[in-house]
Amino acid sequence: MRFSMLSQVFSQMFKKPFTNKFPAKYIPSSTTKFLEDVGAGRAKTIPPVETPPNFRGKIQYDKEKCIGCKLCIKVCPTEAIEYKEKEKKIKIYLARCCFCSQCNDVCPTNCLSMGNEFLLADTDKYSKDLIVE
Amino acid sequence: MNPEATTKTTYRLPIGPIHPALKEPVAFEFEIDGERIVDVDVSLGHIHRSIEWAGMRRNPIQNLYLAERICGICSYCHPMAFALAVERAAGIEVPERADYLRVIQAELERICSHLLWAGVAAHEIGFDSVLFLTWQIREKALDLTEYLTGNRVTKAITMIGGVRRDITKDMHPMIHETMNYFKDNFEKLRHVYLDDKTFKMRSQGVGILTKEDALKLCACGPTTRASGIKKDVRLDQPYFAFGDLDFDYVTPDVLTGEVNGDVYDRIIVRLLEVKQSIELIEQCLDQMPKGDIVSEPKIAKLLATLKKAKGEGIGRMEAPRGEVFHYVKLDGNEYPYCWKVRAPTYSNILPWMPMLRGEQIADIPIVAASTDPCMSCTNRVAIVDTDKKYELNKEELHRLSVEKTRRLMK
Amino acid sequence: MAKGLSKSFKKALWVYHCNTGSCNGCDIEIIAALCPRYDVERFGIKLVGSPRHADALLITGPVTRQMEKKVKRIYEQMPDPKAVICVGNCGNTGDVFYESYNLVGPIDNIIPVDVHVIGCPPRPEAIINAVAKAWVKLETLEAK
Amino acid sequence: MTKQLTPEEIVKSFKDEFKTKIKDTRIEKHIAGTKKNELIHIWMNVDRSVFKNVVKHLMTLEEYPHLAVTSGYDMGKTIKLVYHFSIYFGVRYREISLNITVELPKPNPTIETITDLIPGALITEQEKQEMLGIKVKGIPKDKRVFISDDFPKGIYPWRRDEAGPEKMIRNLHEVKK
Repeated sequence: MRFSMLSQVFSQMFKKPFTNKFPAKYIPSSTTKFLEDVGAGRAKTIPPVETPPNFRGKIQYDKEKCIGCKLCIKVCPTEAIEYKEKEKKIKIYLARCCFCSQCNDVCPTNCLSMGNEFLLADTDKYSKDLIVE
Repeated sequence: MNPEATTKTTYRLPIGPIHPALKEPVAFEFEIDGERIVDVDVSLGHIHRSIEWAGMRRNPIQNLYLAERICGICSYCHPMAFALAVERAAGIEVPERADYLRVIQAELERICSHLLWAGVAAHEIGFDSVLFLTWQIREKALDLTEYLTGNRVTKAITMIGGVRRDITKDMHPMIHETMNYFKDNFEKLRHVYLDDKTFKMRSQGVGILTKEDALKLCACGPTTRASGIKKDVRLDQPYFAFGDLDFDYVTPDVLTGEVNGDVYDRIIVRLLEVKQSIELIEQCLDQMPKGDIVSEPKIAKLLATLKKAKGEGIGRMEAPRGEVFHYVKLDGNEYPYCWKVRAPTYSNILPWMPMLRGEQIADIPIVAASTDPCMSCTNRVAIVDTDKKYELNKEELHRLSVEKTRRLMK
Repeated sequence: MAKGLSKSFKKALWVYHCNTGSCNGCDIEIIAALCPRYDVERFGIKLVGSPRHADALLITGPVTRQMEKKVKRIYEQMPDPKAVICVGNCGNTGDVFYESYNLVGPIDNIIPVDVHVIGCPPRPEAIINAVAKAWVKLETLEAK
Repeated sequence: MTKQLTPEEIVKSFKDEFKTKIKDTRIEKHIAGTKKNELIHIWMNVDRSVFKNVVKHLMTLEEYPHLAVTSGYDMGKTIKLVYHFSIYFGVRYREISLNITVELPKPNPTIETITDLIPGALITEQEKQEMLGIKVKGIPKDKRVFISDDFPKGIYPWRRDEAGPEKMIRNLHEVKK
């Protein structure tokens, strides 16, 4: 067959599109207004591709269980975990974290676990919601 | 300057290091005689992030994640070869179930990497619809990787002495379903890549690497197998559980009966390897023994044993692009004393010289991409002429390549 | 960010990808965002081959010593209303390569960065979310 | 294929020819998988003076040995290079890894090139020159591969002494403000 790709292209026309239209089908005329509507519940965004069970997303830190043993700092490959001397707790910079969840495995009281939130983008890399306290 | 004295000189054509759409920066320097390439000179190092030096200042557990970011596409082979080297240096035994789990991850990554490469090769010739078709199939492989390891690209599943996550019984249906999806689409891919007239014209007889050159330049991976050399670490020196599975070397004569070491043969070898990987994963799934998945679950204890370990070890593994080689020397303190990494493209750079010599400029993208280099680049071309200097960027170079396809089609 | 924005700037955001020494994990996620499953083409986002026609610069990787001059040149070559989106933690803070003799620091040491995408590598949807944040930032500029 | 020697025969063939110049050879057998198949690594120390002949002798065992890479590290007074060869590839389970360690005194760390025997060794020799500051005699293309040209001359990144990269280190986490 001269062009074996032609049959693919034609058969693709009658199939359901493979795209998962994430925030919305096309650009809203004003994104800020669209995001306010979504916040207020008037508009609905199409959800992203759902994450599997133990997906490695934004890290969650259970402050009470932490005993300040600093094992996670010893094992973190990106120096993303800072130790706070006075209250014997840790502070994790998400801008440095490489989401390897090695700290979860080493933590004796397993107070660290990986959430599944992954839409993390911000204008300032050390902003409040990018530091897990 | 009297006319007789002027001999025909060649132009020096520097292909700038900067960053095409996909590949990493490496700088070529071509000697061009008219349209033909006379000589090739490559300067690397634009992505030299001093990983080996940094590895000597961190403990082996942290080095695993440093090794994982050496190359994003084969991000499983480097930490695994590093883990093999450390296990052999420190004398750590790996349970059998972990060997099988490691094989499954290795073959799944080979499928992802070869599909990625096939899409890029099609894009280089100007076949964007095939790129979208191939990457649409690859999304399924990424979903499976995310399901098994938690992240689409950086798998973070290697641990010194075993594997970090198990594949339980209720994960098997998802794996079998994805493998069947690949099997149905494999015939479609083979038909598109191997029977298409355009692919044949642009890749047959182009960028030939003779068997003798490949052996002398110590090339490795699909590039050498496409030249007919049986060199595959999974079979020569079987690590993990490759010794128990039955499969054979993949060379082009398995499908077409003859070997001529050009770009077309490299496409054949890679597609056959995808087919082989699917069978290997299924063999592993039903032969997997029971048992624990890592020899030392408590990381603190593992760090202590590694701290006291002394000795040197090498880890060799067959990555999608060729043989990955790690050498580690531990001498009894926390950080390894020496860590040498050799990515497969390291030894596939010299074969570019015989391949590209005598080719046209328009063939540079497809020939350079045919060895599936982890760092090749054809973005900015500045043709230095005696009087005028003009720039061809990837857009024009790509258009040049697409035009050649159309010219051949007439 | 830049002054004097027109309506159409947002509708057809042409994107130029620049890899300053990344492990190309983020680069394949950028290309995956262009492929059928996430298809940013429906937002008018197109990958262009040269910085001269690009509106946004998707930059990845901790900048190596050789690439520093070139990244500055790329930034100057881009026409003025431009946005810089730094994809992946390598560009934000040099992720695992935080200490080296051949790297010259996170990208905002060299060029001003507008949106940082966190992740190693970020999922294609995270890149789409970052582009949406870039639009929000653009609109605040339009309002001024 | 040439006749396949067992690991012990290989070591003996080296020892007969070079006698005392080959020191502390050791054969490692590693097992993998349920069938416990063996992987064989041979390690040997070779004196610098006979290194080229050792490689020539190795070429008699296998016509085209596969040189993976040369690793090198700084031992204080000497620089050690480990050449990683592998022979008998092509037949299942048969490949043997051969690692030859050569010690170079730090005052004049020079070694002959093997690119005339194995052309594939060019890039790894160039890398050793720029990373460890050794001099490879007779290297066809004496040029820097991985480090940029504006990198200061006398600094060798893998050295642990004063020629090390201490001055060049940058920590990317220093927040600029």
